[in-house]
Amino acid sequence: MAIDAGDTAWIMISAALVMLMTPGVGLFYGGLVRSKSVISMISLSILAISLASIQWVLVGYSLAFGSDILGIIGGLDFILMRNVGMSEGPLAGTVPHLAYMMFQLVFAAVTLAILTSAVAERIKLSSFIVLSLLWTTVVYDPLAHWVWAGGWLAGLGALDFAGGTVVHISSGFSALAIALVIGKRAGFDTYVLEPHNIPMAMIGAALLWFGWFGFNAGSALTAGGLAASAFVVTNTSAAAGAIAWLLGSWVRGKPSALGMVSGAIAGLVAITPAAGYVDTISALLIGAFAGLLCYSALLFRVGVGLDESLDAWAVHGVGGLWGALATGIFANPAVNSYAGLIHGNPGQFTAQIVAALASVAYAFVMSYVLARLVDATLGLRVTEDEEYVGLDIAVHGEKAYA
Amino acid sequence: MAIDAGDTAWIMISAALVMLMTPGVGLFYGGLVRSKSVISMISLSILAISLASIQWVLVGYSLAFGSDILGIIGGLDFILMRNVGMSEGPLAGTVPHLAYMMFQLVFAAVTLAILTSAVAERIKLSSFIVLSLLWTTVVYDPLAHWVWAGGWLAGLGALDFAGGTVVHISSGFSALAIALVIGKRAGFDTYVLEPHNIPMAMIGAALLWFGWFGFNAGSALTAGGLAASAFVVTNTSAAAGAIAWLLGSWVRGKPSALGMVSGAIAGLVAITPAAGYVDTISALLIGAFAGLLCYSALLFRVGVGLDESLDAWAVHGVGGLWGALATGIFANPAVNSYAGLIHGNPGQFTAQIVAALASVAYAFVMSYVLARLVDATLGLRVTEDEEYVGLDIAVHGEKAYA
Amino acid sequence: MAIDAGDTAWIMISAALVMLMTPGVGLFYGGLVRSKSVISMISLSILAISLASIQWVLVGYSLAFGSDILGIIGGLDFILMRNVGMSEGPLAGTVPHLAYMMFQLVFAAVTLAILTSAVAERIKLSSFIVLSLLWTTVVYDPLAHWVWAGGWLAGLGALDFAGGTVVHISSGFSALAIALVIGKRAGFDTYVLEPHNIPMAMIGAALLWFGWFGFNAGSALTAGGLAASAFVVTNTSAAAGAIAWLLGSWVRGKPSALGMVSGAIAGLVAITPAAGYVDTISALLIGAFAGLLCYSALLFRVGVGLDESLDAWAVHGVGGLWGALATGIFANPAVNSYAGLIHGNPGQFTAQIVAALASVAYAFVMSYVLARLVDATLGLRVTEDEEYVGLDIAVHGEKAYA
Amino acid sequence: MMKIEAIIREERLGHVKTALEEKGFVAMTVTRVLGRGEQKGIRLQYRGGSIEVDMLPKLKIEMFVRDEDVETVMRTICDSARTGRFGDGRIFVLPVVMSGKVRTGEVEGMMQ
Amino acid sequence: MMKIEAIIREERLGHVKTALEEKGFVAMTVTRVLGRGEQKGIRLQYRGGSIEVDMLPKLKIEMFVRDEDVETVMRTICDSARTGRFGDGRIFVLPVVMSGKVRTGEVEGMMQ
Amino acid sequence: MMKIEAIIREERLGHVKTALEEKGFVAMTVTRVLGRGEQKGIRLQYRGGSIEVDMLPKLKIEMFVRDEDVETVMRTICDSARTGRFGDGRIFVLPVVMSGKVRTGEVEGMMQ
Ligand SMILES: Nc1ncnc2c1ncn2[C@@H]1O[C@H](COP(=O)(O)OP(=O)(O)O)[C@@H](O)[C@H]1O
Ligand SMILES: Nc1ncnc2c1ncn2[C@@H]1O[C@H](COP(=O)(O)OP(=O)(O)O)[C@@H](O)[C@H]1O
Ligand SMILES: Nc1ncnc2c1ncn2[C@@H]1O[C@H](COP(=O)(O)OP(=O)(O)O)[C@@H](O)[C@H]1O
Repeated sequence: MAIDAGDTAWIMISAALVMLMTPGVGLFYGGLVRSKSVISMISLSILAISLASIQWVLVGYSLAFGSDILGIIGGLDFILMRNVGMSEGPLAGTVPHLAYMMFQLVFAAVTLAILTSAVAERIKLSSFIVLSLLWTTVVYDPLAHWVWAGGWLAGLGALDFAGGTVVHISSGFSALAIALVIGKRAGFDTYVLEPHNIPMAMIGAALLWFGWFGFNAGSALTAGGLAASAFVVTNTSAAAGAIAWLLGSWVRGKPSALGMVSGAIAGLVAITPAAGYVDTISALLIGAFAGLLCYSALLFRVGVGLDESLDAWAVHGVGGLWGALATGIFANPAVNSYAGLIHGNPGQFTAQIVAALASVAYAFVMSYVLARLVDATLGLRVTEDEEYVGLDIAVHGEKAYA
Repeated sequence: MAIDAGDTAWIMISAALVMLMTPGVGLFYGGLVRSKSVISMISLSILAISLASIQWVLVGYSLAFGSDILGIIGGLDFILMRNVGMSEGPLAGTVPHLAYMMFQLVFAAVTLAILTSAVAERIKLSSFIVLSLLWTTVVYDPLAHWVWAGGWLAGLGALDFAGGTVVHISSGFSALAIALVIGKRAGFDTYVLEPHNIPMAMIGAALLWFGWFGFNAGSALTAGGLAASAFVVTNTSAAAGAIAWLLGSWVRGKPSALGMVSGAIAGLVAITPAAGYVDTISALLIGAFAGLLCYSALLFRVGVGLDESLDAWAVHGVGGLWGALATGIFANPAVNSYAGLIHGNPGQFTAQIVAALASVAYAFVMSYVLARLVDATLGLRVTEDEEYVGLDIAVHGEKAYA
Repeated sequence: MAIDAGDTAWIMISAALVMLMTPGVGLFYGGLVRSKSVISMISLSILAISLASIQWVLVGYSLAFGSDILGIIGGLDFILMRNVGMSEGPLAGTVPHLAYMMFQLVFAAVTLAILTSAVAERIKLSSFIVLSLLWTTVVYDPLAHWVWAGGWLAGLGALDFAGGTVVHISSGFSALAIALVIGKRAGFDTYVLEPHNIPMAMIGAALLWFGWFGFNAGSALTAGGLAASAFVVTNTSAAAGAIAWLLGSWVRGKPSALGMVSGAIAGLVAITPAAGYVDTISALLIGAFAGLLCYSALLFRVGVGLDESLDAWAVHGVGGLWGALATGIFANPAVNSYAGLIHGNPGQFTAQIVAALASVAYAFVMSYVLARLVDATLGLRVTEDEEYVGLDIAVHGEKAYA
Repeated sequence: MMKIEAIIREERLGHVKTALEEKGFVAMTVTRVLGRGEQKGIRLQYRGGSIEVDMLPKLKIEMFVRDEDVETVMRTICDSARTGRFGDGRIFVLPVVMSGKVRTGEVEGMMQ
Repeated sequence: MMKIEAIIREERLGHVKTALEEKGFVAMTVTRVLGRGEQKGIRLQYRGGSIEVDMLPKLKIEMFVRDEDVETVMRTICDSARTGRFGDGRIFVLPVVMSGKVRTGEVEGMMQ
Repeated sequence: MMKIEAIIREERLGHVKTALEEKGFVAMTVTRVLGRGEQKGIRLQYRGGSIEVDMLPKLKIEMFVRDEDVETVMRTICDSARTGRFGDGRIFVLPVVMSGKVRTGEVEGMMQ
C-alpha cells in the first residue's frame, strides 16, 4: 500500500487531538483539587507528556511495537527511532511510519496523565518522574505490545480498538494500586477536600470529549467508513454516559454537573475498546451503563474511604473493564467482521474476559510493586508541612492565583 | 462517487471542531453570568449536546434528512440509524453517510446550546430537558429539512450555506420568544448583573472562532477550493465584525473587549449562510456591518429592558437575519454559480427574504408555544429563593469556586 | 499538479490550529499579568488576529507573496485577493491558493500577538492599532518575502521551515526594541509584579503546543512523510525543552511549573525553522538546549532590569535565533536533502548565520524606529493613573472578575 | 471617632453608596464575606428532602466616622440596604481610640 | 454586646460551626484572610536551602454576641478549632457600642 | 491590648512587612478589600468625558498589639506604606478587651 494524504492528514490531526487530551486531563484534575495544588496537578500532566514523549522515541515505541519477542515484548528494531521513517510502517499501510509512531506516543502520554489521579496533592516531584519512567516502560509498553503488536493477548483474539485495556484498565487499576501505597491525603477523613474550580474541570472534560474523536476514530488508522462509525459511537456513548450519571445523581439527591461530565468521560472510556466494532444503538447502552456503573464505583470508593483522589479507578478502570467486556457482548459483524455474545459468539466474550483480567492483574500488581519500590527508596510523599502548605508553593514555589 | 479519504478526514475534523463550539458557547455564556450560576450555565451546554446527540441518532436525523415528505419533514428511513452506514450518503457523495450524519449532529447540538442564553440563571433543569427535546424535534429538525434536505425553502431556491437560518435565526428568535415567556431575572431592573469572568467568556469566544472553521468550511463537504474559500471569508468576516463592534463601542464611550469578541461572533454568524457564495471583500463588508448591527440590536434589547440574557437574539438572531439577506445581496457567481442582487439577480434576494422571514416566524411562534406549554405544565422557572441562592447550589448542589 | 483533498484538509486544519495559537498567546500572556490588565492582554491578541486578518487580505499577502521585486518585496498581484482563487497557487501545488493564503495569514497574526509581550499593561489601544498595522506591513511582510517567497535570504540558501526567522526572531527582537522605547511598567523596580493566574498561562501554553503541530507539520504543505517527520520533531523538541527548563530551574532553586511550560514553548520555537530538516534525536538536543538557553536569556533579561514583560525576546527571539543556527548545524540530508554542519556542510551554517543576523537587525531596527515614531506622534503609553488603575478598567471600562 | 461595620446584601451596595454619597459620606472600605444570621440562611426544598444553604455571600462595609455622624450613617445604610426579607444584614458600631493618615502621617486621638 | 474575632485554620470551619450551633450560636460572618503568627508561618527545607511560607490562608470568624455569651463562645471556638499545632489561631474580643438590624431598622445600644 | 487596622496600597505590603519585622512585629492578618477615600478614587479622562474609578483594591492589615507598641506600629506602617500620593490609606486603633490563643486555650484580659 502507498501513503495516502487523506489518511495521513487524519492520523496527524488525530494525534494532535489526543495530545490535547493530556492538558485536558490536567485541567479536569486541576479543577478538582484545592487551589493550593492546582499548578502541581496540571504540571503532572504536562510532565507526563514530556516524559512519555522522550521515553517513547528513545525506547518505548520499540518495546511496544518492535518485532514480537515471544508474545511478551517488542524488540529493539525501532530504538532511537531507527527504521521509523517517512514511508509506511508495518501496522498502518497508508500512513508514514513516523505518523503512526506519533499517534501511539500521545496514547502513552495521556495514559500516564490519567494515572496522576492517585497521587494528587501529595507526591514528591522527583519520585513522580522516576515512577513515571518506570511505569510507562514496565507497565504500558508491554501491555501495548500484548494487545496491539502481535503479543499474546492479540493471539487470543481479544479485541481492543482504541485502548480499553492498554489505556484505561491499565491506568485505572494502576491508580488504585498506587493510591494504596501512597496513602490518603491529610484531612481526607476529617474534612471535605472541595474541588476549587469546577468550571476548570468542565473545560478539561470538554477537551477530553473533543480529543477523544482522535483517540477512537483515529484508531481506524484510515479516514473512511470505519473511522466515521467509531466517531459516531464515541459521541453517542459520551452523551449517554453524561445523561445516565446525571440522572443517577439526581435520584440520589441533586443532578450533579460534575457527575454529568464524569459520566461523559465514563461513556468515552467504555466505548474506547468497542469503538470499531459496535453499532450506534449498542453504544447508547454501553455509555448509559458505563455512567451508572462508574458512578456506583465512585460511591463505593468513597464509601470504603479510599483516597484514589480523582477517580481514575472508578472512571477509567471500571469503565475500561466494562468496555472490554461490552466489546465481547455487542461486537457486531455488520460493523467490522467480529461478532460478540449477542451475535452468537461467546468465544469473543471469553477472550475479552481473559484480556481484561490479565490487564487488571498485570497493571495492579506491577504498579503496586513499582510504587512500593519508589516509596522505599526515594519516598513517594512530600512532608506533612509541605502537603499542608500545598504542592504549588512547597514544590514549585509558585502560587496559582495572585 | 466513491468515498474520498481527504474529504472524509475533513468532514470528521470539521465535526470535531463544531462539537467544540458547544462547550465554547458554555464558556462564553458561563463567563457572562454571575459566579453563582456558572456551573449551571456551562451544564446547559453540555446537556444540550448530550440530549441532541441522543435525539439525533434516534429520530432527529431522520426527521431532518430522511426522504422528503411534502417539503415539510423527513421520513423515517433513517430512524435509529437504519440505513445510515459506512458508505456514501445521499447528500454527500464522497464521505461516509455516518460522517455526514455526525457533522449534522453537532449543528443541532450547538443550536440548542445557543438557545440557553434566554433562560440563563433561572430555568428548572427538568423543564430545560423537556423543552430542549421538544424544541430540537419540533423546531430544529423541520427547519433543517426545509433548507438542506429538499424541503420547501430549498425548493424556493433559498441559499443557506452553513446554517444562517437553520442555526442562527432559529436559535436567536427562539431565544427571544422563550425569554418573553420565562421573564426577567430577579434584580434585572434594579441592579447590574455583572459578568463574573470575562476571560472565561473570551476563551469561549476564541473556541467559537476556531470551531467555526469546521462549521463553515466543513459545510463544503469536500476538502477543496470551495472549503478554502469558505474558510477565508469566515475568518475575514470575524475579524471585520470584531473591529467594527470595538470601534462602535469606542465611539459611544470605551472600546469594549467583550464587544470585540461579540463582534467577532456577529461576523461569524453573518457569514455563515453566505460562506460558500461570497468573495473576501464582500465578507469584509458583511462582517463589519454585522458587528455594528448586532451591537445596535443589543443596545436596543437593553434599552427596552428585555432580559434575553446573553444576547442570542441580538447576535445570532439579528446577525443570522442579516447574513441570510447578505447572501442574497453579495452572492458572487465567480465563487459558486449563484448570483445575488449586486450581480444582477434580485430573485435570489427575494428568495432569501422569504426564507429568512419564514424561519423567523416559524422559530418565534413555535418556541413561544412550546415555552408556554412547558411553563403551564412543569413550570419553567426555579423558585425565587433558588434563583437568589444561584442555580449552582440550588439546582446542582455544587459551588463553582472554593 | 492538481488539488489533493488530503493535502487541502491538512493545510486547512493546520490553519485552524495555528489560528488557535493566537488566543493561546493571549491566555499565556493574560495569566502572567496582574488581574487588573488581563482583559487588555487577551484583547491585544484578539486584536492582533483581527487586524492581521484584514491587513493580510487587503495588502499583506501580496507584499509578502506577490511576484518578487528585486528580492525585497512582493508585487501587487494579489492585492485585495485578486488572483487568489480556488485553484492551486504558485507556492503549494496541491492545495487551493486561498488555503495557502489563509495558512500564511494565521502566521502573520500570531507573530503580531507574540509581540504584545513588550507592551503589556501599559500601551494605549489606539497606538497599538497603529503600531500593529505599521509593523506587520513594514517588518513582517518583507521578512516573509525574503525567506519564503523568493527574496534575497531564500536566494542565499537560508532555510526556515516554519518561521524561525520570520515569526520568532522577528517578534522576539522587535519586542526587545519596543520594550526599550515604551519603558518599564510602574513599580517594576520596586515591587514584584506577580502573575495573577498561572493555570490560565498553562492553558495558553497547552494550546500553543497543540497549535504548533499545525504550524510546523502544516508547513510541509502536504500530508505525507515530511509532515509526519516535522510533527514528531516538534513534539520531541517541546518535551525536551520542558524538561530542560524544569531541571534548570530546579538546580537554581525549585522546579518551576511556569518554567516547564516556558521550556516547552522554547523547544517549539527552536524547532520551528528546523522542523522539516532534522531527525528526532537532533530535535531532542535542539529542544533541550533551547530550554536552557532561553531560561538563561530570561535570567539575563531580569538581571539587567529590562521589562520586556512576558519574555517574547528571551523565548521567541533567542529561541528562534538558536533554531535558525541549529538548522544549519543539524540539517540531515536523510530527512530533506539539505545537509548541515554535522553532515559536512558548513555553507548551510553560514547561510543560517547571515539570515538570522539579517532578521535580528532588520526587526530590531525597524521596530525601534516604528515605536519611536508612534511614541512621538500618538504616545505609546497610557497615563500613570490609567496604568495604576489597570488597563481593563482604564482602557476597556471592564473588570475581569466580578 | 467610631467604626461602623455593616453587613449587607451584595446587590444593595450600589444603593447604599448612592445614599451615603448624597449625605456626603464617601470614604469606605468593602470586603466580601460569607455570613449567616439567626435564620441559618435559606432552606431549599427538593424531592421531599431539603437542604440548607447557609453562609451566603454578603458584603461588609467598614466606615470610620466622627461620633456625631454615627446615627446618620447607620440610618442611611439601614434604609438603603433594606429589602424587607430575611438576610438584609446588621450594623454594628465600635469605638475607635486613634486614627492616622498614611499619606500625611497625621495622627489624631488619645495616646496611650 | 461584644464582637468576637477569631482567626482559625480553614479546614476547622466545619467543626467550629457545628460546635457553636450545638450551643445555640448560629449567626456569624466569615472572611478569607492571609495571616502569620509569631512563628512567621512554616519553614520548608529544600536542597540544603529553605524557604519560609508566611501568610498562610486562614479564616476570620466575626460574631457579635451578648456580653454574657462571650466566654462560652470563646471557649467553644477555642476547643473546636484546636489541632494543637502551630498556626491554630487567635481570638480577640472588642467592645461594641451600638447595633442595628437592617430588615427592621431597630437599633440598640447607647447613643453618643 | 489594642487592634490596629491599616488600609494600605496592595503594592506596599512587602515594604510594610519588612519594616515591621525589623521592629520585631511579625504577627498579622491581611485581607483584600476594596476602598475609596474622600477623593472618591481616581478620575480618568477619555474623549472629552471622564469616569471615576472608585473602589480600588487595597489591603487591610490587622494587628493585635500591646498598648505600649501601638505608636511604634502605627508609625512604622505609616512610614513604610507611604508613597505621598492620594490613596495611601488610613490607620485606626480599636480597643480590645480580651484575647485568647487557640492552640493553648490561654485567655487574657478582663472578664465580663
Ligand atoms: N450576630 C452576628 N454576628 C456576626 N454576623 C452577623 C450576626 N448577625 C448577622 N450577621 C451577618 O449579617 C448577615 C445577615 O444577617 P441577618 O439579616 O440576620 O440574616 P438572616 O436573615 O439570614 O438571619 C449574616 O449573613 C451575617 O453575615
Ligand atoms: N497579633 C496578631 N495580630 C493579628 N493577627 C494575628 C496575631 N497573632 C495571630 N494572628 C493571626 O492568627 C493566625 C494564627 O496565629 P498563630 O496561631 O499564632 O499562628 P502561628 O502558630 O503561625 O504563630 C495568624 O496566621 C494570623 O492570621
Ligand atoms: N473613613 C474611612 N472609612 C473607611 N475606610 C476608609 C476611610 N477613609 C479611607 N478609607 C480606606 O482607605 C483607603 C485609602 O484612603 P485615602 O488614602 O483617604 O484614599 P484617597 O486618597 O483615595 O482618599 C480607601 O480606599 C479606603 O479603603
